[in-house]
Amino acid sequence: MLRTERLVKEFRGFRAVGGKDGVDLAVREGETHALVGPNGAGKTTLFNLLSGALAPSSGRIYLREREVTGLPAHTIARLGVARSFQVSSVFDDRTVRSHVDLTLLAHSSLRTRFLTSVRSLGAFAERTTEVLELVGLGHLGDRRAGDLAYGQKRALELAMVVAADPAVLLLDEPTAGMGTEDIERTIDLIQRIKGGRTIVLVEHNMKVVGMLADTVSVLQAGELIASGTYSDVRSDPRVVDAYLGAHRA
Amino acid sequence: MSVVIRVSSMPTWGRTVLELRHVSAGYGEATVLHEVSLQVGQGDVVTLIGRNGAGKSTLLRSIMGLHPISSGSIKFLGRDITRLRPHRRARMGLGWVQDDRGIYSSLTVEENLRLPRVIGANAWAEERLFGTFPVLGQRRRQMAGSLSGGEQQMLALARVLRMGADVVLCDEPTEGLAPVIVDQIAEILREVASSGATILLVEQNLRFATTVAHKHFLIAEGHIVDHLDNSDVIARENDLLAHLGI
Amino acid sequence: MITVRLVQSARRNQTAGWALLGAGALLALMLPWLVYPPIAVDILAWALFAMSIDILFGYAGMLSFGHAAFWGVSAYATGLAAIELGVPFPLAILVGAVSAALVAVPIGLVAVRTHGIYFTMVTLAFAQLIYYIANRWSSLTGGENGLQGIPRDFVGLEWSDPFVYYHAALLIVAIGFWVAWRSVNSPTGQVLVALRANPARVRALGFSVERYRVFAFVLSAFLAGIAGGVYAIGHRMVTLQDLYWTTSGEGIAMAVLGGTATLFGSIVGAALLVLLEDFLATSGIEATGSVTGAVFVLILLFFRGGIWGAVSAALARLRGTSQDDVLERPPPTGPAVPPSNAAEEATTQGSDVK
Amino acid sequence: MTTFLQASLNGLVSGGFYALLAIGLAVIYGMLRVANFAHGAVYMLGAFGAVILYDMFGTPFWAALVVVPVVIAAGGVVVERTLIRRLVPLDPVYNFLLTFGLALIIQDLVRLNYGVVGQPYAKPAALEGRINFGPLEYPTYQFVVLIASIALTCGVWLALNKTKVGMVVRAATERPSLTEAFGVNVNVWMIPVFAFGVALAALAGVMAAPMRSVNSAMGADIVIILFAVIIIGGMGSVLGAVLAAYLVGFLQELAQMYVPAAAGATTFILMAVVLAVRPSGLLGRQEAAR
Amino acid sequence: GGGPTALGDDQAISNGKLTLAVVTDMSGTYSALTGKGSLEAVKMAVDDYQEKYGSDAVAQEIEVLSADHQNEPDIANTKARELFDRQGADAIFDVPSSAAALAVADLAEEFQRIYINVAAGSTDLTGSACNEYTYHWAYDTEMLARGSAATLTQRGEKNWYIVYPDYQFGQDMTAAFTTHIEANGGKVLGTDATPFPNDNFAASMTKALEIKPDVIATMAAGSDLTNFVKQYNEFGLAEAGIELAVGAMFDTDVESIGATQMSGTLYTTDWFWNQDDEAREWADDFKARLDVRPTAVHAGDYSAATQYLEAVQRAGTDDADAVAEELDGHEFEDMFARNARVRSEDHRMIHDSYLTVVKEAKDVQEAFDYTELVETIPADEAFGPPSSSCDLG
Ligand SMILES: Nc1ncnc2c1ncn2[C@@H]1O[C@H](COP(=O)(O)OP(=O)(O)OP(=O)(O)O)[C@@H](O)[C@H]1O
Ligand SMILES: Nc1ncnc2c1ncn2[C@@H]1O[C@H](COP(=O)(O)OP(=O)(O)OP(=O)(O)O)[C@@H](O)[C@H]1O
Ligand SMILES: [Mg+2]
Ligand SMILES: [Mg+2]
Repeated sequence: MLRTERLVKEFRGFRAVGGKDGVDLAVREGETHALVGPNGAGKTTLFNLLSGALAPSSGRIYLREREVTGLPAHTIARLGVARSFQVSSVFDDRTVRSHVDLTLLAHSSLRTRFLTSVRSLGAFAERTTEVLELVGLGHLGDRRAGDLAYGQKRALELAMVVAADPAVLLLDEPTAGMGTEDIERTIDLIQRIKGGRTIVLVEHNMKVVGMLADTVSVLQAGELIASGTYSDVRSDPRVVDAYLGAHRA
Repeated sequence: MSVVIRVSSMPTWGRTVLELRHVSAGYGEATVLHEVSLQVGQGDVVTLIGRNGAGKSTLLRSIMGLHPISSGSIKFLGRDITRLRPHRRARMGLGWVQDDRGIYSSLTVEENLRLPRVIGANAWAEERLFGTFPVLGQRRRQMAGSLSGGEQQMLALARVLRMGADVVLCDEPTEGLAPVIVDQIAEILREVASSGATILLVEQNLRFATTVAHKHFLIAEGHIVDHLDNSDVIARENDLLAHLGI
Repeated sequence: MITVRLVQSARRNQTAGWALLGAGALLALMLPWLVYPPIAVDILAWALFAMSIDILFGYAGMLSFGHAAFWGVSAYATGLAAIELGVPFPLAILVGAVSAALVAVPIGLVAVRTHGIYFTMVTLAFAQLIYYIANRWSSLTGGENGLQGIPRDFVGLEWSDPFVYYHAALLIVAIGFWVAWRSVNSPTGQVLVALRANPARVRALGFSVERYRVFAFVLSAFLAGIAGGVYAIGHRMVTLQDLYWTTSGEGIAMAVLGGTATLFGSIVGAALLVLLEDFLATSGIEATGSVTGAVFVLILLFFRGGIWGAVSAALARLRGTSQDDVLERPPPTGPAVPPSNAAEEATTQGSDVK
Repeated sequence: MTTFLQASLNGLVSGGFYALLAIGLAVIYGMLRVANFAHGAVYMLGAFGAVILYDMFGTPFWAALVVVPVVIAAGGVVVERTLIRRLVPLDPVYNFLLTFGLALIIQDLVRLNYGVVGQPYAKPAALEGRINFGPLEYPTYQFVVLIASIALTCGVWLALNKTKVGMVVRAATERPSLTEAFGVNVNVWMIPVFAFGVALAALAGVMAAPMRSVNSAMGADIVIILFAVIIIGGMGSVLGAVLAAYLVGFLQELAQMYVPAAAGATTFILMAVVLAVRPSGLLGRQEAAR
Repeated sequence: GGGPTALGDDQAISNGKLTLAVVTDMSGTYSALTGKGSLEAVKMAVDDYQEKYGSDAVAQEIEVLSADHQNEPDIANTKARELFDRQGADAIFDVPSSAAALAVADLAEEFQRIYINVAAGSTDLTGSACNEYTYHWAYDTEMLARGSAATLTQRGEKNWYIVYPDYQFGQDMTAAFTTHIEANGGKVLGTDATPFPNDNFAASMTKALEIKPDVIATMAAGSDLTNFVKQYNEFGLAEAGIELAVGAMFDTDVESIGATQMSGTLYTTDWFWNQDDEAREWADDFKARLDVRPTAVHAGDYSAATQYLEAVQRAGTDDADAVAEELDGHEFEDMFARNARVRSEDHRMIHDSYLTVVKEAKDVQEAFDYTELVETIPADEAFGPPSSSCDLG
């Protein structure tokens, strides 16, 4: 589904992603693929490459065997790759509904209409309601996004990702900063929205990884050092050493 | 929230260094902290536990003088600091780690570290910081805004260590950190406490909280509703999760 | 309960809106009886010009200090079309506006790569460049003397009477107002507002941020062009003054005075400043700069929403309702520090950004 | 060849003068995020300060050099505390507009009192005449201005890079409350920096008085060039501003020498080219471009 | 022209009063040269007219209006229109800057009222843009060039170097200078266009020192001129034997640079306040009213208004066609204009002009006492012949 070949990203000579030979990552269609690794391993950078926010220094990226290397972020988004942000990134002054409307707009021919009334966005009403129900924000559609609680903002973040009806979801630390209860709700939510989609997930919370991931890849210093099922990876000594810490193994 | 336990006077563990009396604060019309009173003794490691939006960060900001309180008083080292400007409080020995990390993106890593004033004798030297967080050493000339999320978190903690504050207010220092680093942070906090400093920690991760702290305040909707020690927390974990959603 | 109130207030707002529009239209038709007709024409042209600046600044967050270029280019193109080709004036104005839009394309392509105060200064630089070119190319532009005696022909009617011309101008400018209002309240307009708050987010949703910015820029230039054309025909002359940066400053002043991100505030701002300038010209008060400057300072310090913003806030407070009509608009103050994702935007904007 | 050398020297002198004016602007923007459109008006006030002091008290040039910047900087601080400060949390374009309004007022008040006609101001006798450099000869005064400008530029650069000032003020601008929480009294650092930026503009004004026409509009157009300069240099960067100032001065002089028709436009062409290639200017830090 | 008609005063004068309007720059660049002084000069002309004719005056009630165009041509346009259209102005005077003047000339034709330009220097007003109702009263670029370029070349200054601001006025002046220099056997060794405004002329100075002409002429005005002169002295052009000629200069310019720096500078003017007793007397009156010395433009406004009022008096009406008929071909002599005649072909008022030099600082007796006559250029030679592009018959 999503595949990289010898992918490298350098910042002024510092190789944030790539290690020795570049990263070869393969994400199968329909799986949930967790990306873990120490801080600064290059996970977010890899996300930025996959979503087109950054251009790779070398290497290639394929989406459904079509090469998307170097395409701009908005094109990749329209090809069906949606990402969430590590820090919630909502528009404080807009209603919850309009966030979803905006996402739907990006994928509709209305997006270039400038002499059409905003009311034309009403066409999305049904779908918007559906998406909000799905993430559990159905009753908050008219709330100002800035007034939402932290967990609700994360849910809205997910709503924007889901609304695009993407083939691939890139989720960057969806549970960061959440309490246990919110974490469980979010796991539940991700499971609900999944429905056959491919998900790439960055997480530091191993419980979340354990519950969601079909495959886990471990990145260290920009290099892919292990890949496999959760339990395989968990017991890999290199992973224990570099990431988990001895007593958690 | 089922029960609200009103606490008028809190127990202390050791000589009181920080004391809040009936502190209320809010944003605009909304009151977020309701008559919060608490005391923290020297060398204590204390956590504030509560769900998102309970008012934990607001409380720390109020102690630091960055958020105006509408009533109540705050005493630090026996002196009333309620009206003191934040920089004066800092110079008296209060340190603060901001919840969103508060990285200066227009400064390099090194400049970020050099900015805080060195206050106490326990201040960490630069070499010691780089020894503890080697990744920061490697990135010392990089603009701090381009650090990874976790690296920024380390930098935020490192900065406050450099001050050598007597009381460290630490707002979610483990958010977004790899498990191995979380362990390391716990280690560091214990080390800081053992050198005589006091730590007031906001934390959502109960496990982490119990490994570093001895005492815990439960905060809900702006009220301090209970205070527990480690054994209470472990015993009541499920109960806490159910009631407080932590 | 709450929904009912919202619906009621929406309906009330709508009626209020229509009433306001009706009153405005009536006032517009009566204007040449109330003020000297050429002044009324000036108000129209400046109002559309200020509005074109407000679309960019108030909604898309891009403050152009180079809009004099579009006003001026269109004025010259309009004048030349009327003088040299003898085309009727509505067509000449269209020629002018299209020229302005064409000039805006390359400028926009470079300028949208920058943000904030950089954008402001880049647009200024290009406008100054065009000013120098116009000054040098005096065979075309008449240099310092400008173009004089622009004809005002159309279907053999007597348009030389400013009173008559006002109504033609009103029609043209009203179309401009409508385009401005429509595009701000269109899907595209929504994208622009969102983009101002958080470009990285909007890009990740699948919108081409640069393309929207350029589009907004060119559209705004087109509207500024209509305004410049109407003005040129109204005065029957064009001078270098029209291309000078002070013209941009005046347009911004009007937009800010009326209230940014209010669109119709621009009309109020333009009317007030044109009348003020007209008054000062014969009042014997020489402190024109101080008066304009003080207006700026006071508005920015005390009524950042401008006159329109202050009045509508007061009305809303009176009615005691309705955040719904304020909601979809950007706050008049603009985002303080760009919000949470700005850091991400900054890193993804690194030297290797495409 | 001599002509070219002479033109280069002209370029250097002109660049030095731009640098003198631009660093104040760059310091104020780079550290405090205030895009001060009134910088040109302050420059003009500096020149008028020298003229007025001479007319009223017969104050000599050398004394004016010290007194005028101090007095004007004090005024600048008052304006900063009462007006500019309130808009600092907003997008910098708001302060840009505010200072635009202030510039209009300042210029207008000076014009109302002194008219549009230039004010005479004599050069100090010691700096009359010309210096000989082999094949070249240069007006002493202009040369001294160049030296002063280089010295000041170096001084500012050292002050910002060898002390904590630059760092602390940038930090305080980015996150004022956090910086206080680190024990830094933000105002103690920020006020002097603003004052210093203002003083530099006033100083440039005093230095300009003997060699330029002193009139109320003298700062109106130059401020546009100065903004172009600091944008070419990259708005956060003081070093960039200085480099760009010399670059602009140099190119203008060469253009005036060899392609006079383009002289007026050189700065803006340069700016368009630089920004097309590097949207944040020559040495601009990326986040400054936001 | 026909003599006074037998009509009564109330019918002879439209709306019962004569309205003179001064459209000028009260706050912009030209405000010292024109501005309040222009308005005052016109008022003085009205006072003198009323004093002179008393109850015999055709216009018993005279009103003087003014508008400040802030040096913006479009304001000038609107204000002039309003004055003609709504405020019944019979004649407009002054109007600095050629763009504004040309706009007002257009309006004069549209409304068929009189416009007498004093402050703008463009020859287009009596050339391609001339019309029956527009007059050009004082200096123009051709006059300035003839006075300085022709006279100086004849006096032996053969080699010239010209620095001009790169806009219409500068270009026109340079063209006119070049024509007259070459016509008199001189040579223009080089010209140098500079931006406008400009405060740095180092490159021009460098080039001049390289070329070593007899005269360096600058077409800069206002503060640019100040900068130019300061740098001319700094770079030592005077010591290198290069004389300075200025295209257009007024006493206000000398005042702003200081006589020391300016002395020896040559320029052409059509009036200076201490040229003779009559001028001085008027200048004293003027000073009593405004506390400054008048510029040549102020004197020109006085003359224009006076001659306009005289024409009304002769015509017995304020009807523009009748007044124009009285003005056309009229020969006169007044405080401002000597050996003067209004050419009917192009409405250029021709009169003597003067090549002058700035006095040595030690000879300066009082403020604004800067000018010394070098040579008088007779009216017939002072201005160019009527332009072929203008034929008012
Ligand atoms: N623009 C940049 N310039 C220089 N170095 C950078 C830049 N962006 C990222 N880096 C570096 O690249 C490395 C990888 O960063 P990245 O954000 O991808 O880490 P991460 O795996 O997401 O870590 P975390 O779990 O802490 O979020 C880090 O060491 C970071 O400092
Ligand atoms: N700037 C603000 N303006 C208005 N309300 C605010 C603001 N900041 C916080 N609040 C509100 O105050 C309450 C307490 O917020 P606070 O940040 O102190 O909670 P917290 O306990 O730290 O939560 P978290 O665990 O999510 O960090 C919340 O309901 C929040 O919505
Ligand atoms: Mg990351
Ligand atoms: Mg918090």
